[in-house]
Amino acid sequence: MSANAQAKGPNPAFYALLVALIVMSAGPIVLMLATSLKLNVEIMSDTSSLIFMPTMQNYETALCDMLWYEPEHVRYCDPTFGRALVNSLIVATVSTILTLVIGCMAAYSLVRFRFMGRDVVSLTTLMTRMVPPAVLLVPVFGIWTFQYGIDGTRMGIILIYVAMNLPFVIWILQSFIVQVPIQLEEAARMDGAGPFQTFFLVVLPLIKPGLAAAAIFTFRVAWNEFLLGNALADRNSRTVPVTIVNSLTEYDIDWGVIMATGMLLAVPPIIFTFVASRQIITGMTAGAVKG
Amino acid sequence: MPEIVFDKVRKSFGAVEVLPPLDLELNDSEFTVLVGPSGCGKSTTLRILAGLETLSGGEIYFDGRPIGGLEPKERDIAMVFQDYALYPHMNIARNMSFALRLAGVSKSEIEEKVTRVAKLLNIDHLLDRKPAELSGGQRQRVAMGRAMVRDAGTFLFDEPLSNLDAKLRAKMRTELAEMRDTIDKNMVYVTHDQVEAMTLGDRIVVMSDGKIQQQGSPEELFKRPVNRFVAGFIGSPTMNFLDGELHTKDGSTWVQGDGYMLPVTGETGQRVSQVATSRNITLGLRPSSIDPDVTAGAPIELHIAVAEYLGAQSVLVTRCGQTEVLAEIASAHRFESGKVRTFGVATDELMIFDRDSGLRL
Amino acid sequence: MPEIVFDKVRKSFGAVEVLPPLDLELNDSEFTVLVGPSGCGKSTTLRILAGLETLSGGEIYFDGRPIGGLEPKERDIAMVFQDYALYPHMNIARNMSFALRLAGVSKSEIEEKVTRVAKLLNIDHLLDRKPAELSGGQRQRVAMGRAMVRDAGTFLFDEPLSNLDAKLRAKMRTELAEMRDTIDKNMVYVTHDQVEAMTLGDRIVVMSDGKIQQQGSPEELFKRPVNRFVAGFIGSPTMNFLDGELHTKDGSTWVQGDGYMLPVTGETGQRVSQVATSRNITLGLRPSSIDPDVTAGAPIELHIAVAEYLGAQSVLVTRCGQTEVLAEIASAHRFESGKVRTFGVATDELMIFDRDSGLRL
Amino acid sequence: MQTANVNRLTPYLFLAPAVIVLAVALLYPIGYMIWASFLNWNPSQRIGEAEFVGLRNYMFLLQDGAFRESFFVTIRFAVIVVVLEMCLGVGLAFLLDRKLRGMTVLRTIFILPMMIAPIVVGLMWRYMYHPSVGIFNRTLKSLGLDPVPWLSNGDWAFASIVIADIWQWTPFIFILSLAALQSLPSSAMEAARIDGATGWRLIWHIKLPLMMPVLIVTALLRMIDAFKVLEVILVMTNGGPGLSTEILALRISRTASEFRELGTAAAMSNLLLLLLMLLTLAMFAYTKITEARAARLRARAEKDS
Amino acid sequence: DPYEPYEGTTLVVNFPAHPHFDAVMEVLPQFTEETGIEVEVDQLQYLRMRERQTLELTKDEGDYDLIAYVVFSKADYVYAGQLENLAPYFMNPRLADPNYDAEDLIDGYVQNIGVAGGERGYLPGPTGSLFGIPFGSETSILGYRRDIFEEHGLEVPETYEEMLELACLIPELEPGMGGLASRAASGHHASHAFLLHLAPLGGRIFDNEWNPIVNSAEGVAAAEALQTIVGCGPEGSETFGFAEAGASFLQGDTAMFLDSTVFAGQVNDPARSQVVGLVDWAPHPMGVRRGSQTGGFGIGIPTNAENKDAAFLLMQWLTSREADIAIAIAGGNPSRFSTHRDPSVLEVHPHLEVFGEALQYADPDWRPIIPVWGSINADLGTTLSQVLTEGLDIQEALDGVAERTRATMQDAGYYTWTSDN
Ligand SMILES: Nc1ncnc2c1ncn2[C@@H]1O[C@H](COP(=O)(O)OP(=O)(O)OP(=O)(O)O)[C@@H](O)[C@H]1O
Ligand SMILES: Nc1ncnc2c1ncn2[C@@H]1O[C@H](COP(=O)(O)OP(=O)(O)OP(=O)(O)O)[C@@H](O)[C@H]1O
Ligand SMILES: [Mg+2]
Ligand SMILES: [Mg+2]
Repeated sequence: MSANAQAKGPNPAFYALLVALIVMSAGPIVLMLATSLKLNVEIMSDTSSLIFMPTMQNYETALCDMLWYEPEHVRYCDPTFGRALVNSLIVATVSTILTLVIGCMAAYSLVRFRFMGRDVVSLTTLMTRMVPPAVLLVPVFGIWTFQYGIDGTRMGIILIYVAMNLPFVIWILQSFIVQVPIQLEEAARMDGAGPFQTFFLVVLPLIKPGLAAAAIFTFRVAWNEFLLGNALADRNSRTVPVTIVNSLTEYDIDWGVIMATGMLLAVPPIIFTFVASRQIITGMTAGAVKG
Repeated sequence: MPEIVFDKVRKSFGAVEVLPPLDLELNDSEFTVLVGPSGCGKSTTLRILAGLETLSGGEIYFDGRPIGGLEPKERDIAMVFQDYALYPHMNIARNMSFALRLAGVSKSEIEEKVTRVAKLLNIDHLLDRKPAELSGGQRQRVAMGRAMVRDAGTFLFDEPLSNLDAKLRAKMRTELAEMRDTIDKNMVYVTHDQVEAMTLGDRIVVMSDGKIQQQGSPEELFKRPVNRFVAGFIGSPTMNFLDGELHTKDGSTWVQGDGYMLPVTGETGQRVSQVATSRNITLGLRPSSIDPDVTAGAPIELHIAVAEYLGAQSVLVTRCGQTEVLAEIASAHRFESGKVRTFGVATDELMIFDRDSGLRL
Repeated sequence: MPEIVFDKVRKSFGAVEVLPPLDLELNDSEFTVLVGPSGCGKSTTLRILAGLETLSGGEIYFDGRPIGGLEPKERDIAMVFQDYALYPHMNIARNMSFALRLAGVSKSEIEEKVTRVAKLLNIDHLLDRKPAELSGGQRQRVAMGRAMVRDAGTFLFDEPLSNLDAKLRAKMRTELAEMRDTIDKNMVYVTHDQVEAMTLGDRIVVMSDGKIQQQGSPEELFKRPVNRFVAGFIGSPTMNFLDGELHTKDGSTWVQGDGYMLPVTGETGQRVSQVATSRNITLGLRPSSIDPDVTAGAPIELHIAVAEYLGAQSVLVTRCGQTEVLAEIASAHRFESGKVRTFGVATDELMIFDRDSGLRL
Repeated sequence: MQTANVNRLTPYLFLAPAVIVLAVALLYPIGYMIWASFLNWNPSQRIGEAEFVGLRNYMFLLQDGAFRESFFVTIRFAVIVVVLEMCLGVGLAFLLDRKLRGMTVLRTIFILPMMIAPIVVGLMWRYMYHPSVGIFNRTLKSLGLDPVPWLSNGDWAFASIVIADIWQWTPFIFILSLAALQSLPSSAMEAARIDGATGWRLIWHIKLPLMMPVLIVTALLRMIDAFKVLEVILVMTNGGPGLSTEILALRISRTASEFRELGTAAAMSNLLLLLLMLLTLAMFAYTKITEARAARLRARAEKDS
Repeated sequence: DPYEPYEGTTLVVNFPAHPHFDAVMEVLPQFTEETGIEVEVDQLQYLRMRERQTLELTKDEGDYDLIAYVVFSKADYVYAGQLENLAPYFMNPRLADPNYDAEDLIDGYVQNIGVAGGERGYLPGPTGSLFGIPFGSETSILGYRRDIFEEHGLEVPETYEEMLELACLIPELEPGMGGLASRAASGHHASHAFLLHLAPLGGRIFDNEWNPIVNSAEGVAAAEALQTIVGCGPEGSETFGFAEAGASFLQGDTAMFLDSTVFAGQVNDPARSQVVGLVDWAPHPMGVRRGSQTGGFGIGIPTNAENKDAAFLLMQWLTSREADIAIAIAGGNPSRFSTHRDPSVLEVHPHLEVFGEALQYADPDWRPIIPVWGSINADLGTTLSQVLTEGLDIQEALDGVAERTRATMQDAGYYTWTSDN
């Protein structure tokens, strides 16, 4: 919209700072990448340096299930990686979508309507965020298994992920919805839109930045969550993080393979972030109202 | 097309009382213009009518049916918001057609209506733009267009032309007048523009501080304001008010004040002569009642300060005693500022107000 | 108080060219009024001047110094935004005092200034409220107040009074006029209000489609518009345009058209008589040049359609042949619609425009 | 601000899906958990089989030195990381709130740390903190400096987990602040520029106050999450050396899975819950009170005038 | 054919991610080939596996037919009645292989991992019975750098005194090199390292009446040994877990290594080790007695399993002499004495001979296997970490552990039968 900083442009200090920050932020990840391209013997040696012969061995190990050839250095190949990947994609995507839809509706209700029990709902929602998953694990497993009978299904995992992420989404979106000029909703209502139409056609598109940010975190949690996933998934519905953590042994930490898998595991959420963060744009409500 | 009745409608925002109990009737297919000083509660009244604000008390009836609890949607109302409230994420075409799309109107009909209204508003070349890419006046026209495409029973306009140029405004005024005459809708129109109020309104309602001061036809308000407030509010330039004493003697009435003495004739003169002799009043003198031609009425001496050129007319800012007096005269007459000159006053157009209550006598 | 020069300033938003190269000079301590149809680029011009929009080409000079790269802050400018742009999180007092606080003005001085300006704008009782709790007009006044408390070198006003009632507007106008006369600042003022433009402007700049049509004093523009556009734009009700043929013969000039034949006298008559005889032109006839008194000028027969009551004046909507003609007359005269009647035209006020180029002859 | 004249059921309709999901999937288990804190329950038992022990678990905790220690470690950790991350994250958002080419890529780079699975992050940092082959000590040594006992000294270990947490979670603040920043009304920003606010003052007087609703919630959520970080610390230090990095979540998790004392773990997490609730309520009450006071002042001013 | 009735059955087994079980994966196809019984393996990180099993076993109908369990799970599962008593299976003529040589199974392992219900509840005895068979078990062993030892003419230590002396001598001989790589990270690593020394030095955690005696002179000696080892160990060993300690040895940064045999497999893997061919093995040195650790995994049949009989057949097959050999060749930990002597095995893994010797002295009671051990272990581990990093006095530290342990035991009801209460 408006011209920032005019022709001057940011100064060199800005770029210096930016580079420093990038190094700090991405440094460990670059290191991870480098590590993933080394063999263990090199990784743990005192002398290893930045210059080394990269090897794809670790990636082959991590992906052996999905390769068309059988890498010879791999002794035993976990045949479930491909399946886990599909599970992860489904679980993360579905739960993200559900969380966002359900969450922003609830947030909208809490922001725009005054009704009995509003504060209670709002606080209770936040409270559920405060419980560490470690203690929920056993009750959740018990309830899912003995009462709902949805243990071991993707549904079951999705349900708990949606629930886990809801408080976050509800709370964070509330603060974005507050900022949508209420006049727009009034205009929509005058135009004959019901509450749901007002919400989906007018409010939702305007909180895109908030939605995108919330989506990034929701997806991240659903993608990386391990504890509950491990408890609730059976062999067929297991997700990638569960698979990966389960292939870590204490006996010999195979740094290279772990880093390789870590890198691979990070790819989908990074793509998701990349796509979603494009939605974080300025001026969503520009030109809407005057005042 | 319902008859709308406000029955003791009250509205307060927290401690701020905006509408003390308000009674108002809007007749079937009437074009009502709401005027009043900024902040007097015009928008609030519209918004209450639309169902966007809850009532703090009282009730509104549509054809006798209370609608206090109805959603805006159920009231069949179209509204132009004072602050536009355009959907920033939709382009202009979609902004205008939103209500129609919700109502399930067919594509072709939507297209047809939007194009027609957009043409009318001179925004047909902007249909693909987003509101942020429009000028202020263009946005206002979109807001207007959004209401005009609709086929509602009641139309509410909240200063819909304030940001348009005179020419376009005249065009829109004509359009609205036509709409008023051809289709059979209730319209409530808020404006600060005297010309709009006078030309469009079947009835003008003058509000002040949430209270209705007077309602009636434009002529009624101009010629027979009930009190000083209305008299001062209707008419531009505004009426001059001069303190003075009213004297009646032998059936003739005159007002004497600081630097002037004017007979009061015409209908007012007759009426006032009935009232007690010798009384402190405020004299109302319209700028248009003052004529450079002394022979056109009773003489008054005015000290000319400035002449404001308005085109065909000029406004003379003058002083009569210590009071500022405006006079509207044809620009053809030239006056030197600083001079004192005698003007003629149309004495049958004078108005007399009670000094304390402000009521017109 | 700098002299501001626009040198071939261009501005486009993507493919939309808003300002084709624009040359404009704003003299030291001059009050410039920018008028033009909605969407013609007035706000853009102000925003470019303020430094809120980048230039697509050309340069702006303050006292000869190019300022294209300067931040708004460094330009020493105060501005009233068309859409107010109030700070939603600050109360009114803080909204108004923000610039002063940034400038490190002492508390007591801020207090003093804010209170004074707020009083002036009738918003002194609202100082503790947030913008969301104000009416439209009150918000506009806050926007106005925010600029008025400041002590900038250049003041930009973008339709600052559009949402105020006539009375308040008159008051503000007076205030602005006083500001103009007493303090020594550049002021650029955008308005759609003819009265404001005429009374406030030292110079009026008429824009259309990003191009300057004419600039000059109010009287100049009203009396000697360069073309049909300016003539039609300045003056309210707008000038009537009638197609006709210009004839000169024996030093006398007349225009003949569908249903009328009028002599052209005065300065225009003389000038036009020099130009070739018999020519297709457009006749410009101000509504105020038409008088019910036939003896006041040349006779013209008009078919009366409607009379619009405006208070002291009425606007007669009439037809002359097929063309609509507006006439502004005192309301005292009553006319029956549907009748044909002869009016008098002040023939020395007629204007003649070239039919094709629109230029005034 | 809120909407007038809506069907009374509407708010509940909007809320229903969330409430149902939360009730079914979280509140119910939480109910169990609260009940469990009064039981002597090991995870090999179904809940019905566990023995009711009244307040014994709570009594035990109140006397338990390790729990107390870990309680304070947690509070220290949470406060430090939230404060630092807020500063860094918001600062970064301001830094990147401009139109540059490749901004999306840049943003994604800054979000990267969050996207790596926590376990892997933990391992990575453990590797980087490695006394001899870790990058930090290696760099220090090559600069001729003394190596730092990153994880083998209580204070350093605490600092180490703080650093790792900041690295991983600053993006959370960053992305939310950025989203908030980009949602701000641009017109107010323009007005501020005209009023002479640039740089810091624009941020301080206009942007930050306008972002405040988002920032408060972000800080609150981050605070809650900081009380729950687990995996990274588990992998990096497992709470050591000694109890220096044994934050509550870790202790709870270990109590539940390693010690198999679900009752005690539940009691612990209830105490944590109580603490967080109090914090939240205090914050709530504070905003409500300030709002009410502002309204009262305004009302009084109105009456006076 | 005993397998016939189960042909086509698919068994679901739950194994840890562990080198031994990686080796098993290579041998397993052979079972399917021989018997027609399909096996689906669910491999999990061992702590996760334990968590998962804990939950899984409470179900009415479990997913798993056969599970490998960590030794300390024995206490929980058996107590909760979640593991099948193996007696009925060994009594069943259709299932039990008469040639199954139970005598050959390593005694210490069986006692430690398989049997419960006897002495102290978790050890064999007249009242005990078998709930699982050791599979993927391990003991402790001393690895040392032959080259370094030869270069400086050092003797392989046989006693603790020698070992401790050497541990501190080596850094002097080889600057920059640690003496003995030990784990010491806060928590169960430190605790494990301590226990490793406690048994040989004559100590125990509890006396026969469950009184904590960890703070006895032997306990102090063990802690001092640990302190010495860590002090003379490679840089930063206070934070080493098993993997880092091992890595330090494999990188050639340390001259000795004393820990689980499971580690031996990596020493000669060039992808992991820089000391290929330079390492020799010796039994866990003796203190006042010999007492190497016992631990690792056993396999058992959950009571909620679906195909218990077939599971038993698989279990029997896996621990049979032939399979044990095959697994050992593939890199697993043998469960049988005979395998340690088998020429075909020794050809590939010569070090197994020493391991076999060491196993004679495996101590099944080097640490208690009782349900409350988890919290005691953690307390012990953190306290020892404080000793190592914060200079806490050893006696004081262990007294504290003993005191807290007593309270825990009291709570858990272990003193119900002792007189004074
Ligand atoms: N971001 C944009 N993208 C494209 N066109 C734009 C954009 N902003 C403004 N315009 C166009 O530029 C033209 C000039 O706009 P500007 O706001 O200067 O008009 P204006 O003269 O102030 O009109 P008004 O009287 O209606 O306020 C308009 O036609 C508008 O549609
Ligand atoms: N949320 C609010 N809280 C407190 N007072 C309010 C609120 N909204 C409006 N008001 C006050 O109510 C009064 C009426 O407002 P309203 O918008 O109806 O005025 P209006 O007649 O439309 O004025 P304008 O011509 O300026 O638009 C104003 O004085 C305003 O300050
Ligand atoms: Mg209003
Ligand atoms: Mg504009």
